[in-house]
Amino acid sequence: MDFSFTEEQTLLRNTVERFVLDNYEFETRRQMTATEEGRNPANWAQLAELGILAAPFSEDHGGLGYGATETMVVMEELGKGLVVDPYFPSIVLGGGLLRHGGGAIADEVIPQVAMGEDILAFAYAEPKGRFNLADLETTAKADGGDYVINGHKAVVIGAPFATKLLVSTRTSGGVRDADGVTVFVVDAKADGVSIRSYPTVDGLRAGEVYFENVKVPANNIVGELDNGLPLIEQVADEAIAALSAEATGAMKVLTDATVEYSKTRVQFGQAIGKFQVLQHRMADMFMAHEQSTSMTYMVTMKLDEDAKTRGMAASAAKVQIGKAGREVGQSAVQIHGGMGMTDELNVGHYFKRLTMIDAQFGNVDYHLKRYATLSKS
Amino acid sequence: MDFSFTEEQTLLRNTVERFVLDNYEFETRRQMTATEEGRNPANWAQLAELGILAAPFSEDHGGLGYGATETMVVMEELGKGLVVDPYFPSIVLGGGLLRHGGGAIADEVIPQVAMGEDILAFAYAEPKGRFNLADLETTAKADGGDYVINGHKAVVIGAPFATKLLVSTRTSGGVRDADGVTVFVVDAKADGVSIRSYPTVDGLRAGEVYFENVKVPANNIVGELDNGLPLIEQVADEAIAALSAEATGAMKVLTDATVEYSKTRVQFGQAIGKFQVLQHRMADMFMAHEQSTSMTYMVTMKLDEDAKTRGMAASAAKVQIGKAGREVGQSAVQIHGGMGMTDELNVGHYFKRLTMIDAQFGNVDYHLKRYATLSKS
Amino acid sequence: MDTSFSPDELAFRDEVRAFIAENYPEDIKAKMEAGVELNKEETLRWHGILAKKGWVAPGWPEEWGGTDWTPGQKFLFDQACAEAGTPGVLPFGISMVAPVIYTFGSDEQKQQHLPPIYNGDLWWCQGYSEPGSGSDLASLKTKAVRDGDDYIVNGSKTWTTLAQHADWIFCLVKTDTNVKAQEGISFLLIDMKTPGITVRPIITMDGGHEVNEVFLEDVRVPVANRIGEENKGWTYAKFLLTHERTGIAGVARSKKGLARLKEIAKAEYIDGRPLFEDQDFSRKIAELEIDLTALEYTDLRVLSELRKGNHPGPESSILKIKGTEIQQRLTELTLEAVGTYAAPFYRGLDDRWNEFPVGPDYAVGSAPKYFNMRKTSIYGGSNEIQRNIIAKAVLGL
Amino acid sequence: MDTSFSPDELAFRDEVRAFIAENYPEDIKAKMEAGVELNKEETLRWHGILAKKGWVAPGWPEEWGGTDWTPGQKFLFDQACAEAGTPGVLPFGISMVAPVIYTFGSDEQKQQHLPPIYNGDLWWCQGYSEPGSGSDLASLKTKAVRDGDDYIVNGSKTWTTLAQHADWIFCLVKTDTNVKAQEGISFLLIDMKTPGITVRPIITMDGGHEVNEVFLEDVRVPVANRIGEENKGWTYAKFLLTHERTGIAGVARSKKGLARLKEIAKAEYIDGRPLFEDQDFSRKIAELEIDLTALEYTDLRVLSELRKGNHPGPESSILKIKGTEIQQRLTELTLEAVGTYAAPFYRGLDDRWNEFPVGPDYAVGSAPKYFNMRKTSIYGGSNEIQRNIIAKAVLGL
Repeated sequence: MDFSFTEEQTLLRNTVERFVLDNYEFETRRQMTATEEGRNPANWAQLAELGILAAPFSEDHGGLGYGATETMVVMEELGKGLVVDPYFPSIVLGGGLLRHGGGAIADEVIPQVAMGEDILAFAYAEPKGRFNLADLETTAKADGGDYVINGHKAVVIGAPFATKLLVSTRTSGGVRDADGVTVFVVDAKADGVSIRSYPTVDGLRAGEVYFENVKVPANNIVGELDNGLPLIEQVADEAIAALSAEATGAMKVLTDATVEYSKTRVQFGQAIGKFQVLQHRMADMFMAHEQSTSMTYMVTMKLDEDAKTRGMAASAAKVQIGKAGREVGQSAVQIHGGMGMTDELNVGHYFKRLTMIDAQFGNVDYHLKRYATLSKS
Repeated sequence: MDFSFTEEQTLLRNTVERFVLDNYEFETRRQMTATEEGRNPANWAQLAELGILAAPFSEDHGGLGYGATETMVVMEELGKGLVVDPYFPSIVLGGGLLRHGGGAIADEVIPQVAMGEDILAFAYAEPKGRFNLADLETTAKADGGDYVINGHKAVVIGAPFATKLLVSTRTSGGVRDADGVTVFVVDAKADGVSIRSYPTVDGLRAGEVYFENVKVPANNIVGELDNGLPLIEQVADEAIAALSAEATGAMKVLTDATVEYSKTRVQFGQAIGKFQVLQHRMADMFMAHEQSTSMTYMVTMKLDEDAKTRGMAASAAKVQIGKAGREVGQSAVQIHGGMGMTDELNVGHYFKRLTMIDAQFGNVDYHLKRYATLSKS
Repeated sequence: MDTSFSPDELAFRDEVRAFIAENYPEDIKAKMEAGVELNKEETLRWHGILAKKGWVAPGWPEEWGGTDWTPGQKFLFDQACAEAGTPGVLPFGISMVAPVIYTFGSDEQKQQHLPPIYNGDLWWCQGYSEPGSGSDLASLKTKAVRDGDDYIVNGSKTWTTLAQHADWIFCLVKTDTNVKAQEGISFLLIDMKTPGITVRPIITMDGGHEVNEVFLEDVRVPVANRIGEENKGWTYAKFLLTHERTGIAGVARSKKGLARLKEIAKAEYIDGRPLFEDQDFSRKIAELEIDLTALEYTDLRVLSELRKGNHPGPESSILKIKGTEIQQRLTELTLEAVGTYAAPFYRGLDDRWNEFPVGPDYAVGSAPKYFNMRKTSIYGGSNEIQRNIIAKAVLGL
Repeated sequence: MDTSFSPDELAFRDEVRAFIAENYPEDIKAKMEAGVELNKEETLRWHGILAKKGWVAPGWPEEWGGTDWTPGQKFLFDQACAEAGTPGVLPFGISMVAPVIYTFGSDEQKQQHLPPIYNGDLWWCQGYSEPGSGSDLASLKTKAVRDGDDYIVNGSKTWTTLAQHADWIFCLVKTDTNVKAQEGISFLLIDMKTPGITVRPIITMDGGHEVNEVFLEDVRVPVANRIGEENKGWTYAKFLLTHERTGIAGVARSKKGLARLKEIAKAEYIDGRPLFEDQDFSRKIAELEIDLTALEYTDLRVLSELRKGNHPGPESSILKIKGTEIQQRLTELTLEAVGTYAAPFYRGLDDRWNEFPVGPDYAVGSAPKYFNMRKTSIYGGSNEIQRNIIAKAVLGL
């Protein structure tokens, strides 16, 4: 039993930390997210160059063959910097689907992704589907050796940056059936694909993605025809582990910033950090962060177990970071007072990101229910 | 709009307050509840003499014709004294069923109850029924002009003191059907009735009541045959209003006691009431009590409205006092520290009573669900 | 005990409802329903409609336009406005500085200021907080030094709500720095066009421009613009802070918000069924509605005391604490109900809100609103300060 | 990162499990499962079984009977015991006074005390708290005045757990009243049979007799019974308080309690269906289980630090806070699950627990247990004190 990191992992952490220090000074980030593009493509090139984008892929695909722990390390550091580069959609989601789906399409696309040449986004959510990954009105109908995709995907994170889209579709069965789900790779510039882009409240870029009679070859299926749901669920659980790490990083920054602020802000003749009520609230923030770290380790180590164990671990972690993120975020704003409300200070930005993380891949309620159901299965 | 009390109501409050001061000094109560009998019958005689037992009954029945507000006043003061005399089972529950049920049986029994000659208990709960008032395995079968009752009623509060039992039975329909419920009055000494008595954790007396081929005349039906559920629900809602008042009284004592204690208990060179964390916790206790008072007024004023409005009001009040009672009770014990854990101090006794009130006539979860269901009906 | 209203009061409520139905502009209504902030013109238009009717300042003395309503009428008026979802009247003039002016001001000050405040001709803002003094208001540093018939004011104010539109600001300033914090403060009325005043916007995390910094550099203010006595400003400031505590619970508006939340929960789907029918979400709504009921009856109890002529005491801190907790929870649940489409963010929403490209109308602004409402437990005496008040002034700790 | 155990460790766990299966007395097991407190004989019987096997004091130095287990083995041992629901070994001798004796005591003290503590021949209790000193332990007032080779001790101790059975008490006493509170304290071992000692029971609100007051009136204690130096007692006391912080999380026992809660929820019915299937109750169980998982992994992280030879710091206050919150929540949910039959109360449960007249077995003691567990956030450094420690020692506030 050992929770320490290898030298290689520590090196990786230092690399990402350095990247964040160099490129994500708060004011730099604020200006970058305010541009039309919403990111600085040079950052992406740098991440590619540093090998960060290649980390989780096999060496056959030009990757470094790293595992879940390394993804955790990367995501935690990106979380500390509120990084907006599409590491999560392209490497964790898109990359994850291709890695686990395998086959010729993976061999073709992954090397491009690992080099940062292709950027992926995963179009899974739909306007009425909420968190149910099988609640799909987007269809793919067989047409000779091809498939024709029609549908509308909601709030696809990273879509404006994507060169290729992964899209979950219904190829058979009824809405919400577990069977009959298939994942395709679609070129973002393919005929019939249109994307309406917009910023999100937490400083990312997303888009509504519309598919109108988009023709793709059967070769573009990721994983198995009609059996895409288990693949999506696996990647969703990995995504939750990654988001947990990101959230943990963000909570760390918020907790530290709040403690520091409370030592310097004077009211009624003393530093506000001397007021016992605020001390206890910060002790609670500290504990929320520690417990989140523990749960992030836990889910990361269980990603390779059977679907039930993995799912329970992911749901447990998501519940923890949902609650802890809310508590840490709200407390940080409250203790910072008016300053915490401003766009000028980083506090509000971390709070917003933590708020939005709760809604990604299922919120607290969704995962409490999923956990309870899985634990009885 | 007016929340003040009439002179008569204030007089009534003073009378009950005096009764509590005279008979419920804490040590007196502790010795009384430790006796085999578990109460002092002289107290009951005094309550009768003061007219408290006659309060809610009509003048035709020898009562004073008071309403819900007066019951609230009485219960709040009884709550402040942790009174163990069977006012709640005999006057609020049993008396309530007879008042609303009416008819010859009410004319016969109520005058005795109002004088304190008869003591009632309401046997409604069953071992497997939890909070569902219609979940009945106790049956009453017609047999000529009589009914024969069989069944087992669980934890009947006040049963050991009762001369007459009111019992909810199934006369037709299946377990948990809304129709087919009938309430009977049964003499506590009738053939086939047996009671196993015991103290409860909050210092009351209760009993398991077994009915074995107990024969009662049809005249003993309270309210309508097969249509007893609406009557029971009305009385249960009134019982909730009464329990809310009792709980509010108990919370008042706990909050005041805690504030006083915190002013005298010195640790680290100052009164613990100077520690901001405890100050805020006591401020929260204060607010919990105030909000509970508001909800007690609210439900009391809505008892005469239609079943939906009344039911929502009762459920809302029960949720409030369940949560507030937990918060106030736990905080009082915590702030009193070790002393709060002892049997010698009154704090633990109020905490225990508040804890048990939450489980009477449905806990927080039950009433949240009931409220939500009613609000959509 | 009786919470019913008199027939006169109920007739009054009908009159208010009818007036609103007839006079509430459709365009403003549409923006309010979508949860979009109003611009200056819209805010003033509604103010003007109420002023013309004589209902814009019910609490004022009758000679200046007050209505002499009973507490019950005030309650019913607020309730009818909230039901209809009308905007609130901005408090800075009507319910903050005006009571100070008509209570402590000179006749000239009353003549000069009360009518334009009533009619909405002049926009006021509040100069209380400073960068160094938030919860500890009395530690303010802005100085006013006497120079003939003027004061020369230097310093800065912050969190000044809507100062960008303001014609006047009421300010706390230090006129004596050699005494205890509370004792050397004066209360000045300052024309925002006076040379030396600059306003710098503060953008909040929801992307809105609601608050500002106001810098005062050698600003000349006539001594005649001082309220009451020199160095007695803290008295007037405290009066203002405790004035009009009714309404701070915001019950009527939260009820409206709750109704809106239910509509959203009916329109959103979870596993093919309306979210409104989901047991977990139902439970949260029920919990919030019950908390709101408790607050409503506590508010009514305070109102009932007012009717008897008693002033609400420090107990009313409960209204601020519970009121803001409920408002925050409401926006939090609304954000949760909206789901996926809470994420899109459209800058410059003010002007183009109804051209917003994606998602249902009700989703617009749900996240910014949640972020913005975090302020309510910070401003107006933070909720920590309110709990201190209860502990000290009510419980005697 | 790796939370798996070595094959050796797993083999060890199997050995422990097999031993318990063979040696855990049925009568004790039945009482534990019904949640009934053990009497003295039963407590000592289980102690004796472990002592005979050599497993009663794993953390001690090997020369006195310690096992030199790895932190992983300790963890697995605790886990196996909790799985089987065995009683805990009383801490007062084994894990409180013994480490002080073997670390700071004289050779004579070690020889005299460690073997009987190991074998359970002598029962110890702790004389720390006093009526006036709870969270503020150092403010104690019990005095010891030197008289030749003895001290004369006067004062009183309170909350003394199971003093009614005790043969010895370890006490903090003031030996110098002219210095700062912490500096004049000494640490004495006192034979409970010494004249002048009386024990008065304190009945707690759950009806149990677990704690006592201990009065010391002119009690003569040989100076040879003092641990270490005079006036240095606070050092030993603090050592004791921070010693053996692992295990305070109580993860293994809470897991057992959670499993029991689930069994109860399966046996109880709500509207004709098992409570276990009720969505609201499921949610609460899930929430608690997830909190417990977080605590478990935090505990493992601390253990992993220990394995690397690092001492757990003030961060481990988190284990006390979260551990007790979970234990309390567990008893609260158990009480809720039991429902109707939580109410009956049967005095003298110790002797006649299995003749209890009404309700299911698991209902017995559910309410008293809930009441009793409120103590856990008060004792051992209240949870307020623990948060102070985090704020000060970890966050530097």
